[in-house]
Amino acid sequence: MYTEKVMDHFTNPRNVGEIENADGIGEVGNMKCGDIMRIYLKVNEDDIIEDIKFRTFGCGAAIATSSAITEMVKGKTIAEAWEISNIQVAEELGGLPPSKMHCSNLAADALKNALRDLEEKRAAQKTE
Amino acid sequence: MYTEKVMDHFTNPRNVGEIENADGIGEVGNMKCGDIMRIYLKVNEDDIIEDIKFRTFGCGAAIATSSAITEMVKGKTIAEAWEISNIQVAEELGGLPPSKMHCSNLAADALKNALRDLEEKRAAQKTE
Amino acid sequence: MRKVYLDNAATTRMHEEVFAAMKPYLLEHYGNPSSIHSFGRQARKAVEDAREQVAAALGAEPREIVFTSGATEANNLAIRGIARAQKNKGNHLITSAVEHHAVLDTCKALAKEGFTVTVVPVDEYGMVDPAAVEAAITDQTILVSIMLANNEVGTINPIAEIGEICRKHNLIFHSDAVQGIGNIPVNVDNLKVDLLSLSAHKFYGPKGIGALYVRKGTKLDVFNFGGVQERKLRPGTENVPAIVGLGKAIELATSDLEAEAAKLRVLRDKLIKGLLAIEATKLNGHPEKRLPGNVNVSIQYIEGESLLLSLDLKGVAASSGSACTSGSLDPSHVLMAMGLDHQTAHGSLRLTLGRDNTEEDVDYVLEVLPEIVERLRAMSPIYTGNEIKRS
Amino acid sequence: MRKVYLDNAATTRMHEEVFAAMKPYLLEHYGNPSSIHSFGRQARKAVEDAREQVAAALGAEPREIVFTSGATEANNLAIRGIARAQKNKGNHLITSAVEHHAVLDTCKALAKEGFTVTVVPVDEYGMVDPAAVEAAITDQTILVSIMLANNEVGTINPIAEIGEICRKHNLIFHSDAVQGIGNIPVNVDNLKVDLLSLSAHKFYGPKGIGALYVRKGTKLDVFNFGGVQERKLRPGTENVPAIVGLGKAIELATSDLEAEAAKLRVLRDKLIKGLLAIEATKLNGHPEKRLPGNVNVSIQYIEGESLLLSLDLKGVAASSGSACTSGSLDPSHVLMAMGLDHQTAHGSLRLTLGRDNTEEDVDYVLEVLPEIVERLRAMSPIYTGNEIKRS
Ligand SMILES: Cc1ncc(COP(=O)(O)O)c(C=O)c1O
Ligand SMILES: Cc1ncc(COP(=O)(O)O)c(C=O)c1O
Repeated sequence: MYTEKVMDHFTNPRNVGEIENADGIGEVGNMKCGDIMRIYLKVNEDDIIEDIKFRTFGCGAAIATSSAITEMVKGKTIAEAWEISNIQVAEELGGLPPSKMHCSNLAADALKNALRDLEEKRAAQKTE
Repeated sequence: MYTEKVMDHFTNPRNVGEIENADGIGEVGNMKCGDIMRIYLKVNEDDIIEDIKFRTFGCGAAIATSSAITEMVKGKTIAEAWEISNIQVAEELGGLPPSKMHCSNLAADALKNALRDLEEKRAAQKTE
Repeated sequence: MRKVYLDNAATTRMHEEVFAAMKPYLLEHYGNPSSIHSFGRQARKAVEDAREQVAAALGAEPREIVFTSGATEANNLAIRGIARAQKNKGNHLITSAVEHHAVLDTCKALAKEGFTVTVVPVDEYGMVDPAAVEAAITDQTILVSIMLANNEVGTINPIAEIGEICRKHNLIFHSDAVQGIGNIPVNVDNLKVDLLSLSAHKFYGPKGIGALYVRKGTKLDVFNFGGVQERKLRPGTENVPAIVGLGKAIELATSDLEAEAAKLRVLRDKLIKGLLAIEATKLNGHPEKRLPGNVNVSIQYIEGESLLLSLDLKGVAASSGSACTSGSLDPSHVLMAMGLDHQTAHGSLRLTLGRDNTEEDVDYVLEVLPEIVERLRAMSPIYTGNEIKRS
Repeated sequence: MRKVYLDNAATTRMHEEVFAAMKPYLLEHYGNPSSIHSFGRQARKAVEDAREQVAAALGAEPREIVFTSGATEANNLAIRGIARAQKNKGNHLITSAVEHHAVLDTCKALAKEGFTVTVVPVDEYGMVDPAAVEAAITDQTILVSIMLANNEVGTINPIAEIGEICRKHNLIFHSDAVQGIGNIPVNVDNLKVDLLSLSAHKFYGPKGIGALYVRKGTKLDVFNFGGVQERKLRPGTENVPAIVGLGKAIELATSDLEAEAAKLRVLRDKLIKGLLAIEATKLNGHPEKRLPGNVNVSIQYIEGESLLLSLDLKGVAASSGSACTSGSLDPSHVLMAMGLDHQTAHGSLRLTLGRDNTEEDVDYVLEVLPEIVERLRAMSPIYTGNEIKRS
């Protein structure tokens, strides 16, 4: 069903947790479809994502894609992070079962929400 | 499928053949349903069926019922022979498969036709 | 690694004696039962002997048993067959919200053809109320179909009472008894059913074979055409080895039912107790009117599939009503019909015990599960324990 | 007593390797393919591997293969499925007079629902003329269903030509290839079919399992409801061991097809020659365009069932188109469609050779048959030889 990479991320998820005073927090999903992902970002002055953490309620694919995206993003710039798509996350994991391509593969959306949150917070800071 | 008695009559049919100058000949069936039975009777002065023979084109049940009825009838009076029914023939054989109760179990009808033929012939003789 | 199979409601390991009974029909006695030669007659005899075994187990007559390829087909045949055959009498069907999809979706398909379907709700335990069935009856009602025991939560319905109501109103009554056979007594007269479905692989028999009990005098419309097998109700060359296996399996499963059920109940209750000892868990299904081998709990803050995967990594085979395990977007229609909220439904865990299971199996699950729960909860954005730790 | 099985068109003895392939899935790997744990995944893999084997044997893609409980179900699904799915395009179906009842009776049932069915006649050999199919096409035609090879007389139809015609007219084309698999090459592209049915027990595989090839893009209406198995086209727990057996059987049957067919043709031709040496006999079916293992002769003045019983007493398992062997009142619709008179049809004898048969088997039949024929003819009221003797 799942690739070895998916199972690896599921079994040893990277970057689980929360970041206190995160620069950006993004969430997607809802309880109805059974997947909720939350991503926390810490960005340095050079716009590089220094730290990223996640918490996910969901199936194996949901947990693995969350974990995988944190690895993909860490050390990248904000601009680079904006480019990451859900499909790329699935590819990174060697593919996902067809039924998992939609609901359970929302990590990039969660990331985008976190990036948006980050930018909003920055904008708010500037206008302060 | 068939009882042992049916198979016995099928394998060793009694009274196969024809009677030359038979007192009565009866036939039933037609090629469409695949069963044709012909019965030949020889009757003595005391109205006792001295000899009876058959020829049958048909399935196992058709052959076995033909054979069985010749045994049942031999030595009986004409009046007794008139009483024999197809159901009795089937019972004599320990039963027949349900699908064989109709078409293939016409021996009593063939016998009746032979008895009718006998009576007609006698009537014709009397008026001669 | 230790392997603990706790998914006996999904399918069971075939009994060795069932295999032994089937083997000659797989290898030597390969005739087609429709053939009149010795090979065919031998096969025919095997089929009819199995029919007697099934009939005996259900308290039915052999000619009331129709072999099908499984319960899905049996349910389709029963419901569509009656609906079509009785459509001049009325166009109303009654079923329940917790039926298997083979029943529910057949009813839905008939609804598209112009039948009216009342889906009777269930209580918080997943049980159908006979009074609700009776209340749903109209002068158009032709068929009631209510399952004997639910495959997800194990709740046993008051089938005999519903059967009594159907008789009073002169209605045909079908029951999907798939989960009951071998676990609780199933007698067609006691249950007052006119049609009853079963599937061999749910009681240590082979896959791909089932049966529909059809009370004599009950007319079904057919919708599969071909040979004259099974009185034309189910055409196609008979699956002789599987039919033989079904016959043997139902004989075995019903012969020592009480003893086996008693054994399972002890394991079940220990397992339930152990699981409910974990924080924020709840039992799904009826606490007493429940299949002897069924355990179904919801573990809050965790999604079912990730729980199953984690258990699988520990060698434990389990099931869940989580949407992610069904290919649909919503969690189990059974759990939702019982009024569970989405989170609780997504976090359901079904462990179904069978004849192979031992107390060690139960102990093992209770040993590995708490760690898994803790790990997954630690990852969960909705687990309040996380926030407590954070603050 | 010597046993000679010559009813391979009815069913075949399962290949030992097929049994060996199935056994682990009957005993150890008993998971339900829908389960996500290791037991389930193992079963799922077995099902998908078998799907690849079937696809490879037919020159198809795995996703074009739908497992069913046999060819009867496959034929029903194909014909009803297309008729219903295409009913907005037209209401006319074309089939032939010599199809299996699973095709013919399904078409008849659809005729009752408002479809129009043209039953194309056959020639004296039981062969369908592609021109007759083309002539039957109207602007309402949606489906053509013509069998690849006939189960009674072994005649092989010009399926590729008919397929070409269907493509020209943009019609969906189904072929019942049950008797072809393992006996003649079956490639869905060469045959230009959109749907094709098969049944494993006809080629040394298990009973109760078959498949429908569905060319991608071909939409079928379903009429069985339940789980999501086989993309909802065929719901119900997969019969994993049988599916594995089907996969193995089709692989074996197609791997050495040419060599086996050549061997069978030699036996067949010897048997035909020997039978025709008996007075007042005739070959039924095409002399050349004929399945390698099929022998069908009519023996005048004798009824088929009594012939079969007599052969059976000598250990020979055979078949007949006699009415008395079919449960109907008329002899085989195939023989009648070929224009045989009733007597000739009632006296048909089908001997179908398979992989186990040897030249000794053929010699044995040719040794015992003449006596049987003589004995039965001596009993026959229509045999002229009797009269000759009498006079
Ligand atoms: C040509 C043909 N089609 C269909 C079938 C039906 O196959 P099954 O009985 O396995 O469903 C058969 C065999 O009985 C057959 O010979
Ligand atoms: C209650 C119930 N009904 C019907 C079925 C269908 O049985 P099968 O898949 O063997 O056709 C099942 C099992 O899947 C079941 O649990």
